[in-house]
This record gives sequence, C-alpha cells and structure tokens, in this order.
Amino acid sequence: MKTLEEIKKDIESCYSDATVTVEGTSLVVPKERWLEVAKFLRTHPEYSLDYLSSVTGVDYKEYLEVVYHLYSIEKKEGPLAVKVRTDRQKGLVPSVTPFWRSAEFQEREAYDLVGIHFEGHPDLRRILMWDEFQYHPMRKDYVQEDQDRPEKEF
Amino acid sequence: MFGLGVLKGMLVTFKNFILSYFTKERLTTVQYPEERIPEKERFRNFPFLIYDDKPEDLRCVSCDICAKECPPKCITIVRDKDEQGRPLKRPKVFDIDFTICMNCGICEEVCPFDAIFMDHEFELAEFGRFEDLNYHKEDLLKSAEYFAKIRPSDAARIDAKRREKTAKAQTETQTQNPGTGPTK
Amino acid sequence: MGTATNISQIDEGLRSELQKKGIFVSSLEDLYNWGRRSSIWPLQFGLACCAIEMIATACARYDIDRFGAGLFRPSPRQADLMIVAGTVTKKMAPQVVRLYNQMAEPKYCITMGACSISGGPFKDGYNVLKGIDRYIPVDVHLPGCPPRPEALLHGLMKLQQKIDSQEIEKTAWYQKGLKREFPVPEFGPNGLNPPYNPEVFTPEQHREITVG
Amino acid sequence: MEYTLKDTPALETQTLEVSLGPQHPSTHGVFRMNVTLDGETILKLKPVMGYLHRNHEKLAENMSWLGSMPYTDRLDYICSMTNNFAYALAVEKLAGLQVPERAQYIRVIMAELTRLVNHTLLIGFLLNDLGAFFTPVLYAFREREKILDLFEAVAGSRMMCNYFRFGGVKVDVTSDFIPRVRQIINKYPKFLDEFEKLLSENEILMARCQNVGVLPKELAINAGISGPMLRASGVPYDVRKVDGYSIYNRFKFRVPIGEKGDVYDRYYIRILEMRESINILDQAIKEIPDGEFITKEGGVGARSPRNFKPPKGEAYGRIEAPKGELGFYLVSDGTMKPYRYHVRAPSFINLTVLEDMCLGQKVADAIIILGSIDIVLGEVDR
Repeated sequence: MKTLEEIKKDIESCYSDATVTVEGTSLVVPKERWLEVAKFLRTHPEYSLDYLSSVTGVDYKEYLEVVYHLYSIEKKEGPLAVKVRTDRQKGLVPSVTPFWRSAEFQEREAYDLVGIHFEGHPDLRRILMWDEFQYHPMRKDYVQEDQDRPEKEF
Repeated sequence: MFGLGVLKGMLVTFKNFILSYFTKERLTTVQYPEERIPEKERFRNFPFLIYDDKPEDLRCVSCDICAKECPPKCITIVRDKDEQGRPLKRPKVFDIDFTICMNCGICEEVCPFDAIFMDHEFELAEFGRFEDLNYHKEDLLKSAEYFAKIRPSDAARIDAKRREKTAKAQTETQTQNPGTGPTK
Repeated sequence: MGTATNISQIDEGLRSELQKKGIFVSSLEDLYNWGRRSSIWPLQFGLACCAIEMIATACARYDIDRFGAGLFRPSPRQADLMIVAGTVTKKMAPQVVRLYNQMAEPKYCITMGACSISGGPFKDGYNVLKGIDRYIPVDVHLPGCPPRPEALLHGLMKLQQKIDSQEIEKTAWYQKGLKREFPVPEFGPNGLNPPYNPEVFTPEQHREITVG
Repeated sequence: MEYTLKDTPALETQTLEVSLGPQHPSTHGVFRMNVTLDGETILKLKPVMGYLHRNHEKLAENMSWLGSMPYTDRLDYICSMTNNFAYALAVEKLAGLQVPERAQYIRVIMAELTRLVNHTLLIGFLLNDLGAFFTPVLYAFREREKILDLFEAVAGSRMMCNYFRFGGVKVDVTSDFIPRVRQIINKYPKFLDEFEKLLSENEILMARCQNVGVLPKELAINAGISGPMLRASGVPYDVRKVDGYSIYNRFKFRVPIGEKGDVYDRYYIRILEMRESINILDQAIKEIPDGEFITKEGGVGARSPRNFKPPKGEAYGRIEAPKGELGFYLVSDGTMKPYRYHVRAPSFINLTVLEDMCLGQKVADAIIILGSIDIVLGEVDR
C-alpha cells in the first residue's frame, strides 16, 4: 500500500484543483471533489479499492464528518481511511452508492443517527429509529426524553 | 436410488435412538430440581458483600470505586457517619439493583479491598420488581466461610494475600514505633 | 395474586387415611390448577440474547418439557405464557403489548433477564424501554443477564406455585365480562406516548446515585 | 357465448403486501421483511430493522474503555469471545499495547471454539427454517453445551464471557483446560461426520437449497459482503489470511471456497470451515507456551480501568468473526471515555443483498436465504 503522501500526489496529478490533505492516518477530501476521488480510487488499476468496509458518521461539535475505510480485494491491501467533512446545519455529502453498494445501509444509518444527508442515495430513509422520530440521537447535543415524566405531559 | 440420502439421515436418527438405551453418556438431560450440574468455581452471577467474623464488620470501606466502575451503574453507596458527623469507613447504605446488574464481574476486579465477590446463587426469581429485586446491604451479606466453600482456590489465594499484607503492616508498625509492641 | 399456599378445605389427616386405602381426595380447584400449571404453552417469542438461553432450556440438557412447557406456540392465540426474553426497545414495545393483548386469558408473563425487567444494562439507551411492566402486568421477574437455563426453570416453577395458589372465583380473568385490553403506545417525536400505562405502573421515586 | 379457456383475459392477480414481521419464527429474532408477493413469488422485499437497536454506541460514549467490554458480548450474542477479540485488538492498536505469547494462543483457541459454536448453531437454525423442525437444533445444542461448559469454567459465564482485556486475557486458563479442549477436538470430527451423514446428502435439502439465492461474485464484493457468504461466492478473502492479525499466520489452515454461491454452498462452506477450525485448534494446543497471560506495562491492570487513557487518535481494528468481518472504529480524545465508538457489523452489511437474492424466489426460499446469511439481531441493530 503506498503511503498517504504518494496517494495524495497521485490524486492531485489527476485532478488539479482537489485540495486533498493528509491528517494523521487518513486522507481528508473536500466534499465537492469526493465523487471524482472515489471514482479514481475505485477504478484506477494501481489502487482498485473495490471493497468499502465501513462508513461512519461522527459529530465533532463544529462539523460533521464521514469516515470511509476502503480495502482492495485482489491486492489484499490494508485500510485507506478517507474523511469527508460537512457543516452541522445542512450536512450534505455526495453518496458513494454508485461505486460501492455496501454504502447503502451504512449511509442510511449515518443519516439516521448523526443526521448527514447523502445526496444521490437511492432511498434515504431512517434505518434504525422509527420514521416519526425527529432527532438524530448520536449527536452530542441530543437530549433524551424522560420516561418517568408525570401524566399531564402526555 | 432417489431416497438414499433421506434414508441415511433416518439411519443416523435411528442409531442415536437405539444407542441411547445403551450408552449412559448419550442421556444428557439433567433433572434440574433434584439433580444439578456440578457448579464451576469461576461461575459469576450476582455480587455479594463479604464479612469476616460478624456481619457488622464488613471488609467494604465504601470507597465507591465499584460504584464508579460499574458499567450499567447499579450500585448505590451512602457512607456512614458517626454522631459528630465525621464519615466512617463503613457503608450505611449499599444497594445493588439486581434488575440492572449484568453479572460482568468488573466490581470484583476493581475492588482494592477484596470486599465484593460474584456469587453462584442463581435461583432469584421474584414476584415484585421494586420491593424484592433491589437488594440492600443486609441481603447482600455472606460470610467468608461461604466464600471459601464456593470458590476454594480464589479464597485461598486472597486469604494468603491478606495475611501477608496484615503481617507486613504489623512489621512496619513495629519498625516505626518499636516501643509500643504490635498494635492491631 | 398472593402466594399463600392453597388452603383447600380438606383435612390432612382424612386425606392421608384415604390415600392409604388408595382413594385420592382433591378439591376441584386443586385439580383445575394442577391441570393448568402442568401444561403452560409458552409463546415462541425471542427478542435477544435471553432467547438463545430460552432455546437452550428447550433443548436436551435442561429440557423445559419436563415441566409441560415445551410446546412453543408461534401464534399468541394458542399460547398462555409470554416469556419476554430480551431487550424491549421502544420500537418493539407496541408489538409486545399487541401480542399480549392477543393472548387468550388466563395468560401469564415472565420477564426473563434484566433488560425486560428494567432496561437492564441498556437502560440509559434512547431507544430502550425501561422495563415491559410499564405497559403489561408481569407475574414473575427473573433477574440475570442472561439467567441460566436452570434459573428460567426455577422461574417457571415459581409461576407454577403462583398458579397453584390461585382461587378460581377470586382471580381477575374469571369474573364475568372482563375486558383486559392494555392500550398500545404510539410512536411520538422523541419516544412513546404514553410513556407508561398509569393503571399498571407507578414510577418508583428516582433514587439518586452517589457516583461521581 | 360459450365460454372457452382461450378467451379468458390474463388472470389479473393482485400483489399482496405481507410483513414477515418482527415476531416471526423464521426471522432469528426481531427482524422484519416487507414483502410484496405475486402469489408465492416475491416482487419486492424491503428489510426493516431497528427493533433491537439498543444504542450500544451511544452508551459506550459515556463509559470507560473497559466498561464497554461486557457490552461487546451482547453484540453478537452467539459468539461473545470473537466480539471481545475484535474490541481488544482495536484498542490495542489505538494504545499500542503488546500481547504476550500465551495470551495470543489462548485468544486464538477461544476464537476458534466460538467459530465451532456459531457454525453448528447456524446449521441447526437453517435446517429449522427448512422444515426439519427441531432435530438438527437438538444435535447442535448438544455440542454447544460441551463448549459452553468450557467457557463457563474458564471465563465465568456461559454466553457473556467478558474474558479479554487490553493486552491479554482477564485470568489464566484452568489447569484442565488443554485436556478438555483436546477431548472436544477428538470428538468433534465424529459429530461433524454424523451431522453430514444426517444432512448433506439429504435430497430434500439439496432440492430446496441448490440454485436458490445465488449471489454473484462481483455483487458480493461490491456490496461489502464478508465472511463465509463472500467465500461461498468464490472470492478467496479471509481476514485471518489477509491481515494475519494476532498469531494466525503461524497456523497452516486452508480457506474453503464455494463456486455457485447458492444456499447449499453457504451451508457446506460452514461445515468445511468447522473442520479447518479443528485443524487450527489442534495446532494451537500443541504449541501453547507458558508465561504471563496479560501484559504488565500499560495493560489495563484490573485495578483501575478509569485510569486507562489511550493517546489521542483513531484506530480501525477488524477480525474474521464467524459471521464475517467485524470491525471497531474507535476515536479517542485522550480521556477515559471513547469520543466515537463504531461497530462495523458483518450481519448488518450482509443484509444489503437480501433483496437481490430473493427477487423471483418463493416466500419459503426467502426464509432459507435469510437463514443462510446468518444474521444475529444484536449485531444488526447494535
């Protein structure tokens, strides 16, 4: 597996204005360029990262972040962690379901629990909570209802 | 022959059925109330508080570590106070809510005073939820002999460690003030 | 539903005398309760980890069939015991209450495992109901996470004692025109409405935890 | 006009919307499939989950690192030891802990024993869905009890072992552990042969399972399928061989691969995997060294899990759990509580292709296809 800097240089060689930064052990991709970079990582013969293992929505109080862990099955290469950030109010990230079908359920879970809208997702509904639920419980500012509240508040 | 596979399967069931009359080892049913499976020493069900000779002097000094470490937060401890209001090294209230406890044994691991252990008692079905299943200090008390009976090797290891600790504490008190002789 | 032993009016001395002569004397109530107690059909209804332990109880080694309760009925119409084995979440609670309503009287409920009694280790979860006895009356509470198969058998024996001590005329389900229908909660924006059924459950006063 | 068959217009059939609801004997727990039926064949199948969403990830965020370990037992409540293994590996990668040799061997032995339990149970429940009402489940649970007795003797609890610690295991194995494992290994192949004789050549099983619910290779990779389901479709990808985590690269074992990827391949691959697990166990108990069972420096001494503060950063550890690739993505902000705790559950993602495999099949086949995916709801809904 090439180091993150080489991957950064490869991506920037193909897409000149993609400002990809390396942060710790992961690659931060701006959400506008994320679809091209995803297509590049998936189809480029040298990477062919065709196995999206996990999609996670994380709430960092100022911004929301989606973390993708990608593997390559033929090359049997280790995880490439890619992060895509978006703001808290109207969290919008392009959906990668056209490239990896395994993102279908996991993006719905990230939408349901952390409230990140995935643009282009075939059927973005709540997957774990019931449909009338109006909050995103994994956010840090979620307040849980009190099950012992007195009768008059029914 | 088409039905051969099904027949072979029937043969296996038939063999098991016939052999179960001969080999004792195939009859695995344990007639629960009368006949019981030998208890494993490390089995952990619900915690209990241990006392050495009298139920009053518990080993627990209400240091609250187990209440803080308990993942589902089911232990409630209130420290005892003497008449002048100074806190004592004894819990006045030590509740374990058996309807929340998940038998994970972390309280036993983190207790620095070896005061709480996991019990083998599992027949605890009750009718009431709040009045029967919220165990208070009195219901949790078990003697050190009981602990040695259900968990011999752990009891031996812990008693040895405690004896050696008290012996070391005595030698230290001797070296600090040799004049006064061994103090309890 | 007290647990007093059954005070059948037959004098013990007379009974043992007749038994020596091979005559068995019993009150109709004893016979009736014995018949109901020895063939409780549980509902095939597993929610989580306790369900695996319930299946292990139904298997060869612990064998719930010895108590007559081995026939797990998939449909609530034919079952008379609901073993709530596992975490009851808010999304699943309406289904559990509807299932309990669909069961025919006399019906009993065992909450197996800490989760169904009080939410257990998951009680702080936003989607976890703090105990099913908020909506339906529960007969036997079985602590443990998961309770051993023998503990489930002990819980079943405790329920059998309870059935033994029931006097038919006084039990609720024998009265004329009884309509025991528990309201099914609806899904609200942040939880279930109503959060508990007032006639069945009164919230125990919140006990403060000295941690931290 | 004399009515003949030929003039009858095409029989307008109505599609029937059925919900194989959360309470259904075939759904292995509280899982719901909204099925649109045309007669018996399935037109649409929408899985509905969340009935056992117990908020494990939210609870973990205000609990110490070790406090979440007993909760991982309840993720996939049939194989608790492999969940602990995955969580312990992820935290060790985060905190940079080394694991002594003996603990590595104990971990591999426990993981492979759990794989035996899980695959035996799966075959029991799959046959239960196929109509063999309870007999295979009785065989399966008879073997499971022997292994659970071993877990109870060592870890303290039958199903919820809570046995792994960061940097090793909680307590050393009992003295009679190795002979008992050897006894289980010697008897298990005989049980597997008996199980195979009972099931594998059974014409009913073959008729109902072959060419049913076929999963093509490309769709399997694209949909992130992992574990025996992926290998049954012909993709040689086993995380034990690929990552070689813990000490798996010391053992010689083969990875069975299926060709067609139908329900029969998924059933048969699990029997072959059980034989490989016995092979690994055999090698492991021969080479298990003596020594300490938990690392002293940095390891969470059981005394105070609240002082275990891994450095700031994140880690993604994954293992080959019996159901597939179980991963833990942990973000730590240097305090005693994880900032974000995400579980990559194999059963949850393996359900993506449930609809693709069931389209056009009969309702009875949909139940077997769900059974062959091997889902456990504690892990699907977390």
